[in-house]
Amino acid sequence: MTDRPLSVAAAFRALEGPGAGAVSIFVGRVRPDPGPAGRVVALVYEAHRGPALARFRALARAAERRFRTLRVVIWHRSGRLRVGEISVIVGTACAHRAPAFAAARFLIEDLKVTVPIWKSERARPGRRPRRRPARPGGRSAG
Amino acid sequence: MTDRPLSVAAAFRALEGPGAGAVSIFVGRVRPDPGPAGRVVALVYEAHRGPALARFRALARAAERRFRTLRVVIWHRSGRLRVGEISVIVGTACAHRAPAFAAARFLIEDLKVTVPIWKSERARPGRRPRRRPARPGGRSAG
Amino acid sequence: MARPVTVLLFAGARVAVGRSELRWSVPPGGLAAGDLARQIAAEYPRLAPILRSSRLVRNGEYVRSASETVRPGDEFAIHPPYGGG
Amino acid sequence: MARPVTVLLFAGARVAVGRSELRWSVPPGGLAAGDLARQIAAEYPRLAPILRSSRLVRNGEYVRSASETVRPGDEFAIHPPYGGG
Repeated sequence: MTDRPLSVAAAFRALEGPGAGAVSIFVGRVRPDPGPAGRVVALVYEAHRGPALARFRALARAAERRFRTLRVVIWHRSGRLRVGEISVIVGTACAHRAPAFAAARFLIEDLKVTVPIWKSERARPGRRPRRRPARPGGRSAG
Repeated sequence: MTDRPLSVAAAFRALEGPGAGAVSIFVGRVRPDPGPAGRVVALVYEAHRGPALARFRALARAAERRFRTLRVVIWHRSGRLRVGEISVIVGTACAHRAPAFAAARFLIEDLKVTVPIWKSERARPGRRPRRRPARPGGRSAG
Repeated sequence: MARPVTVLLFAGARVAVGRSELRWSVPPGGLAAGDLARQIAAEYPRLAPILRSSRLVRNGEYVRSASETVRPGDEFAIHPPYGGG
Repeated sequence: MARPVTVLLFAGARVAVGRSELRWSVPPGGLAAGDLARQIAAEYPRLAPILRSSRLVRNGEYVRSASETVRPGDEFAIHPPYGGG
């Protein structure tokens, strides 16, 4: 969990190391979807920080056990993110590509439903902001 | 196809653009696997350039048709690559994460069997080099 | 004097209460987690429907039973369904 | 004088022939792709087993039939199974 912008290049560097023939990185970004309160211009992410970080660590261990990941990145933004900003990066380094893909998919799917993070939308200025925390199918694909 | 080092950051930049809520990037790197001729220290990639590029374009069109990709990257190195160097990057930008993952997986799987690129191993110096072009299950996970 | 419980409210629970954190007094011997949640919802009625789909968390661990005791000084959190990513 | 066919050899085919490119004379009216491949393999016997698992390519397009004509000036390539990635 960080307040600062996430970097794909930094995520890739964090995944480097011997034996990592296959690296899979997934990046979720804020999309300018139309919503009932107007076009989304930002998402605000909040988290229960301690349990969220504990869950990240548990997810990393689960990926290692299930997919033999060599290295894993699970990074999530908190605070207010404008459209186009990166909300989440998950990355996996494995010897082979099939587990690298599977582990990355596992991490992002599990993150969305098991990590105490919530988002609320901020719609186009000029209309009343509308809060929809924890709505499934939110405005970020991540 | 390029002789120059591939950059994950550049691939991500090439995938940016409106509506791309989900980006999936796969990176294949040369692994130092043990082989019958000694530990692999490098791979040499050769390609039939014109048909390879034509096939890349066809793959990009197929991804767009099948997975509604908004943008696609298919980059492959040629020439001699040392262990740890990036041999291939495929990347996809979609509105949602499921097609982004599926399209990236489609691109790398298809690339390996339909694009006229071949690799041969260079083993640890001090032993006779051994050439194993076009062997399935080569020494790069990409 | 007994220390209060720190109650953390997120997302819809935060909106329903109008704050992200409360101090809540509990008896020196503590209070069942389910009773604590009901007490808070009694004071903030908009919280009641959100509680039905939320998980309760005590000191960073999920509450496994509504009868689990929340003690003075504990951190107690209400987690509506998650929406990260 | 008829122009030769440019023959491109990759991977195992390149190793078998010892070169990545050949110039191969064909009659002015051309030669069936299958016959051309057999002629080359007759001169470079180590190529024969590789040809069995290879695809033939004329001017960047897969040869669909061994009887397809390769003409003077064409580019003719032998593609062993691919191994990119």
